[in-house]
Amino acid sequence: SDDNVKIGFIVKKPEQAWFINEQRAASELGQEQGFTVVRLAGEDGQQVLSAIDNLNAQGAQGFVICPPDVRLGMAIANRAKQYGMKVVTVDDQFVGSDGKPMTEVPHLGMSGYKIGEQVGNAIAEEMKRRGWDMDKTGALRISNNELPTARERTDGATQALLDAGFNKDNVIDAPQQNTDTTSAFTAASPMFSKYGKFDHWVIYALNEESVLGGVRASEQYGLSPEDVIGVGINGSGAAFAEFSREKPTGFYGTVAVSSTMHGRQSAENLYQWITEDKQPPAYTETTGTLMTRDNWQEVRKELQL
Amino acid sequence: MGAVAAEADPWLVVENVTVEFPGVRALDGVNFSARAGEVHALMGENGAGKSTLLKVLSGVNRVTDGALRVGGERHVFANAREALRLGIAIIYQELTLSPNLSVAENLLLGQLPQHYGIVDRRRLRERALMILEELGEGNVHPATKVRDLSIGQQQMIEIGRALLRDARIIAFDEPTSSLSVQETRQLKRIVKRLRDEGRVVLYVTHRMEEVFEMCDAVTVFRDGRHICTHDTMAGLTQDQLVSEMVGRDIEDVYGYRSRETGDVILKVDNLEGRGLTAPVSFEVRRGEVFGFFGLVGAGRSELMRLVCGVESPKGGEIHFNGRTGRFNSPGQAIHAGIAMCPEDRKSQGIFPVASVTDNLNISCRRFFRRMGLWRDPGRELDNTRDYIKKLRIRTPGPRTRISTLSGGNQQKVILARWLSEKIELFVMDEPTRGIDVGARRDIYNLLYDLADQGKAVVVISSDLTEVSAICDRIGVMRSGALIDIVDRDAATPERLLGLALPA
Amino acid sequence: MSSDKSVHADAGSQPETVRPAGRQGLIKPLRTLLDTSGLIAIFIVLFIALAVAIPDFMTGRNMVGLLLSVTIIGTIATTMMMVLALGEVDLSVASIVAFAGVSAAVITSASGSVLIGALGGIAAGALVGVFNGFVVARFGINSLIATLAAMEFVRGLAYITSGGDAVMITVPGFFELGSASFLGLTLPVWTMIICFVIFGFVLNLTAFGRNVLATGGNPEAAALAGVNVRRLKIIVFGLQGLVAGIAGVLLTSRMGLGDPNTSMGLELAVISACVLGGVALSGGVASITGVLVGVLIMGCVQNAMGLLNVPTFYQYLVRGAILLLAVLFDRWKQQKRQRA
Amino acid sequence: MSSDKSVHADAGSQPETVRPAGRQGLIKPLRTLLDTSGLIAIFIVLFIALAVAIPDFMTGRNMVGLLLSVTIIGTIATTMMMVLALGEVDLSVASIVAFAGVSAAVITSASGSVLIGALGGIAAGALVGVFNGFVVARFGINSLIATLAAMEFVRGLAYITSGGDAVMITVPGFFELGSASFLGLTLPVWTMIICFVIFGFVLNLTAFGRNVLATGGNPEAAALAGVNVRRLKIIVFGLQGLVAGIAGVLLTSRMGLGDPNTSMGLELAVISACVLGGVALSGGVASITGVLVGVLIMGCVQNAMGLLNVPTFYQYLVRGAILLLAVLFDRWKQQKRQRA
Ligand SMILES: Nc1ncnc2c1ncn2[C@@H]1O[C@H](COP(=O)(O)OP(=O)(O)OP(=O)(O)O)[C@@H](O)[C@H]1O
Ligand SMILES: Nc1ncnc2c1ncn2[C@@H]1O[C@H](COP(=O)(O)OP(=O)(O)OP(=O)(O)O)[C@@H](O)[C@H]1O
Ligand SMILES: O[C@@H]1[C@@H](O)[C@@H](O)CO[C@H]1O
Ligand SMILES: [Mg+2]
Ligand SMILES: [Mg+2]
Repeated sequence: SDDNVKIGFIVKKPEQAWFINEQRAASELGQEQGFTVVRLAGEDGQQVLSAIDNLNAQGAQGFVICPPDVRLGMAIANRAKQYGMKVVTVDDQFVGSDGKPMTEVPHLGMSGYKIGEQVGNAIAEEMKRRGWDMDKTGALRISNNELPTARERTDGATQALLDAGFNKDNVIDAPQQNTDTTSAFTAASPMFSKYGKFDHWVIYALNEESVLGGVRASEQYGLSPEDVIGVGINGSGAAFAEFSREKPTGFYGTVAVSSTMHGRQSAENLYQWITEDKQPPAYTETTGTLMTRDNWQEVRKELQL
Repeated sequence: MGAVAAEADPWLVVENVTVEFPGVRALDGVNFSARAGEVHALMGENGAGKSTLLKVLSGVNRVTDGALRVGGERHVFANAREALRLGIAIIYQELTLSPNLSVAENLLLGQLPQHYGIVDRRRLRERALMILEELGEGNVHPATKVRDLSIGQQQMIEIGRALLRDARIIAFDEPTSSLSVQETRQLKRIVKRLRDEGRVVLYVTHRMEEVFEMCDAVTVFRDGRHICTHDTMAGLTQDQLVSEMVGRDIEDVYGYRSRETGDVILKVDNLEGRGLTAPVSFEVRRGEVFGFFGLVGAGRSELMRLVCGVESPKGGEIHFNGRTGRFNSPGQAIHAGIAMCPEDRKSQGIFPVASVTDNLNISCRRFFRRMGLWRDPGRELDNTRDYIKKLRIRTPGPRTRISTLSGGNQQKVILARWLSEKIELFVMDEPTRGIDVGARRDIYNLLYDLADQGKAVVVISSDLTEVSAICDRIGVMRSGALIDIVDRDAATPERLLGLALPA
Repeated sequence: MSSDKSVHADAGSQPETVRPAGRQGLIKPLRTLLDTSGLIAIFIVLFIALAVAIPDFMTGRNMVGLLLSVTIIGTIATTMMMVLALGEVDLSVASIVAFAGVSAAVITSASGSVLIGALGGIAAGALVGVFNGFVVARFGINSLIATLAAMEFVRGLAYITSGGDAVMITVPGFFELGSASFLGLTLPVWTMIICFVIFGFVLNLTAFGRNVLATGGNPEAAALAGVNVRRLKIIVFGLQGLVAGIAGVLLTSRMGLGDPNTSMGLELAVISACVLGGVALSGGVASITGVLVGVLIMGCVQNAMGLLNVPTFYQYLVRGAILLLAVLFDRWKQQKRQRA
Repeated sequence: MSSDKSVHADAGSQPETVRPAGRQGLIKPLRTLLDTSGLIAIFIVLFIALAVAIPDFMTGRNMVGLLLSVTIIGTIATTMMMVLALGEVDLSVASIVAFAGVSAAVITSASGSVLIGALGGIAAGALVGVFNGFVVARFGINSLIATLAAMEFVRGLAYITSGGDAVMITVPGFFELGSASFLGLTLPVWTMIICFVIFGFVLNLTAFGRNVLATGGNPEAAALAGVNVRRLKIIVFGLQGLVAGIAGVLLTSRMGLGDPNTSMGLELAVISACVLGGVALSGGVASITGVLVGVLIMGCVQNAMGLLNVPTFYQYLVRGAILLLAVLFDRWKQQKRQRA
């Protein structure tokens, strides 16, 4: 292998466990295969371009990126072309000016919408298992409309629920101001008192932290764990924390995706493209695995989280 | 003079003290001592180092060299707390109160009566009431917020705070410059009592009468150096003291010059507004120096603030220099040719973090523009240097930050700000507050020059001698109303005071 | 600015007599109420309007939820009030909340003891606070910049302590901290109430509190009067850190995990609540009633928007407008009072 | 506090000699340089250290990249300096950047004209600025709270205008705004340079600038000295909005889309750069050289951390520590100079 290969790994939220994992996995791969991975943050367009400039200054040959906004695709791709760098995207795929995915940039990831659907299906199945009356069940959608990926996920979940026969009027929006537990808690709290008519609740959101906030609010309202099904997305510490509690809570499960795999695979794709001039597949789709209290340790091991 | 003979051994000894600031040696090897049971006046021009000496006593200023002895023991104070503990209380030249706290809390700040940390409200109130009574401010409620008091009252609170320290050494830094006549009287009583109790009283002032009336000894400073000490006032004359202070002879500080007056430049008709209790009418002519006398709070400042567009009148008319109508802002008034030099230097006058030259040229720099567009720092500096010379402003340079100047020198800079304006009517509110004799002479001369040029000057002053000596006519105000306008010839101090005092 | 100076002294008949305005004879709490009445009036009107317009608003459960949702802001606002009264500001509170929470989670899991964990978290917060106070007091660094630096640094510490991921808590007893309840209110709510009582008391009735206000109003004056300004600042910042630490530990316990990403932007919410409550950023003016009302107004508005299903984007508009209108109204009342 | 008072005049001997201290004869920029030399020294040392330690640092392309990375902060810092000099603060700049950018994108797409779009975006920014100024100047509302409200409100407007999603620009000419280059530097960089020149000039060489400083130093005195304080504030806030609007439009052009989520937290970065550069938050003190150096220090540190591959979490520590150390060092130099 080539000693001089240096690639960047730019992520939109460098403090999130998900991205930390991705970057770590990429770096580990780099160590194994003998190339350098520069981990950078790109929390908005400005920062992304600076990060690319910075990579260029270091003489990197390409980068993996999870963009802060998928529509930055054109600008990022242009900048990369200008510097002669190769780009692959991970998690979030670039969207072109026509509003369609930019297929010329290889992508590896999960579709937010599909992962959302997985959440919705998991909830629907569990509801059926518990034998709930859907008309007496509320769906708490903790939404974050400022973030397009968040919206895709919650939309996917909502659609899956509706497809399973859920009543559209029973879907309750609780917009959160942030993506953390506290803001979800604040958003969810009033909803339980407002819709006291429901016997059961299902809760979903863009990530585990937010679902947890909703679950905590349900507990605060006095709902017992049997009456709540919360399903998150990601497979991070927040979910593990919840699963390792003594007693089950309303947090039923989470759709875990292997951030480690995403990190490794996308970096490897790029590395091979640079060294062997082998263009990676235009689109690699990954899916999630439902992780519950019963199987979380095995799934965690399997996905190397 | 003293009821109790002063002790033989000085209680306070200042040995060879030097204090240096960047660019200035404020005190230069000063030796000085004061005994218990005497009132010791400290005199000297603005910037001579009087306040600096007091701040050395209170631990605010560190000495570069030298030592202090208090009651025979050597001390170097690191901070105000230590000095207070050793029985030294200072009433500073600039007010040091916390505006949103009550009178009582300000009086006892730093020593609030308390049980296990909880303020003892009753004792706080009692002690405050007691000291207010003693200060002659019995009608000030202890719960009033300090910001609601007049400057004079605030100054009295400041004095009360020092008295409450029960200090062995108590120093006053120009306490009377913002006090009313009654308050000054009360202060004199307090000073006398302190002396009789055997304390060391240091008293900084620019007012000659006070020195001769109240003090037992006087020390004169010049340029940071000790010039001389008179252990007794016997045989000392005012002229001698003045020449020791300024290093030259000044015969008549006021040096009044008479002149012809011209047309009416300002005519105020039945003006009404905040601070006035009755409509006010008066005229000022070109070439005239018109004075307003009254006790503090009589409404003089408020009246002229209404005239000069600082506040809006509720009724009445103003005719100025051919135009009729009120001014909506000070800016408008200045452009029309009236400028007002405010009374409270610290809050209304200086820009503390700015340089002397920026402070001086803030208003007049529009005359120094290059091509009418951008400013001309060179000409601004020239203007500054000009006034530094004319008014003998003591500063390391025109670019020195104004807050490091002595109080009197700051006042001179503010005066120069207005003297360099192109104006027709010049309103000065307590212009010579805190200014030394020599400089006062210069300022009066500048005022006369303005009048000679056909401009008009309005002086608001609480200094009875000053108004009666420099003004052509004097309006006397009382409780928000203009009581009478007295011609120079009829304006004896007794008459003015009689009009100003509540009937 | 000039409007700041003017006062509610009676339009003078006799200028010499500064007599206490009528109100000053009243007992203290009532006076404070009247002083801040502009805001209290807003709050009462708002509250009644919400209670009438939104059927679910006045339910007991919603009230409990509302109280719970303002616990963090409310608790920290009490000490922020002290910091602001001192003429300083503390931007690092949100980071302290995160750091204290993460530390508590890590220590609890490592030691197996809830007590040690909770104390450890609180101590971490207090330490940061004392450090802030030290930097501000000893070196005279502007507190905005000092605590901005601390905000970055401490957030970094929270990430490093947690490894970036939420920390799980293995000792079940830890969760009880946040859910232990007494008279129907949980510990976090009680903590907030106790903080309001304590710091209301400290501010108004102790020499310490009065010295804080005096220092904020005129630091030079306070120092000259013998107040130990330096110690005062260190204590106040220390208290701020301590209280933020407590809030962080309770949050972690309530949420069941130590999240290093939590509470971003909290500092601005806390400062707005205080300023809304009439605390002057320039120091020297503060009222605990005001802060309480400020916190409650913000909490009610947020809660009501949830109940009313206000679309997210419009929530921004509403929050901004309410903040502005509340301050405008307060200002207007003050000016009216001055003229009266 | 007390340390704030002292000045940078040279040590002299005889108080009566009013001679211009040595430095005061020097030309203005050099003097300013010496005045802020504490910070400049830090910057130079830092720069040299980075150049020596990091091979890629001094390359031309990295320098261009570095410049480009500070354009937004740098551009906005020039007007923030004016706002701070006035004794006020503006927290709404980040929201203005987003709103102006989104507006420009929407208007350009709707009208098909790059000019109309760009002007529309800039006008949107200026409007918000003038509104801020009006609220602060006319109603005497504390600027921190007024612009905090604006920050929420305007961010909401950005979301509403864009529908929450980033707005793509359909007119290709728009991209040229951000990439047009002259002498190897692009328009955003030139804009920043021009802003520094203009506002340096305004601050030092116009009566307007001096009035801003005076008003920041003592608003009441400034009003009495004939300064139209109200107009001044409206103009300064308006300029701040205008410049933030320009920055927003250029950003949108560089990115190719108007993103309502952009630049969160920018306001604090801008304010820190200014304060690092010696601008006093209490008003009345500002220096354009200082601000420039403040911006560059922050940019260099960030750039170097990228080149050095510093892990994210440690970047927080480094940023916090650098900020604190720089201010501490500056303070220390000032005190040393005072004693000298
Ligand atoms: N903090 C300071 N920094 C620099 N220079 C100072 C400082 N304080 C005082 N000075 C200088 O020391 C000198 C003495 O000042 P001081 O205030 O003691 O004068 P003063 O005799 O009290 O005058 P005045 O009658 O005007 O009050 C002045 O030249 C002044 O500029
Ligand atoms: N901001 C204010 N609010 C209410 N009343 C005020 C205010 N300022 C002044 N007053 C009142 O207006 C009256 C006149 O005060 P003013 O300051 O004009 O008196 P003066 O004769 O100029 O005395 P001084 O020598 O103190 O300047 C006083 O009764 C004073 O209490
Ligand atoms: O923000 C999400 C992140 O939380 C992770 O789930 C990966 O996808 C990103 O879009
Ligand atoms: Mg003095
Ligand atoms: Mg007056």
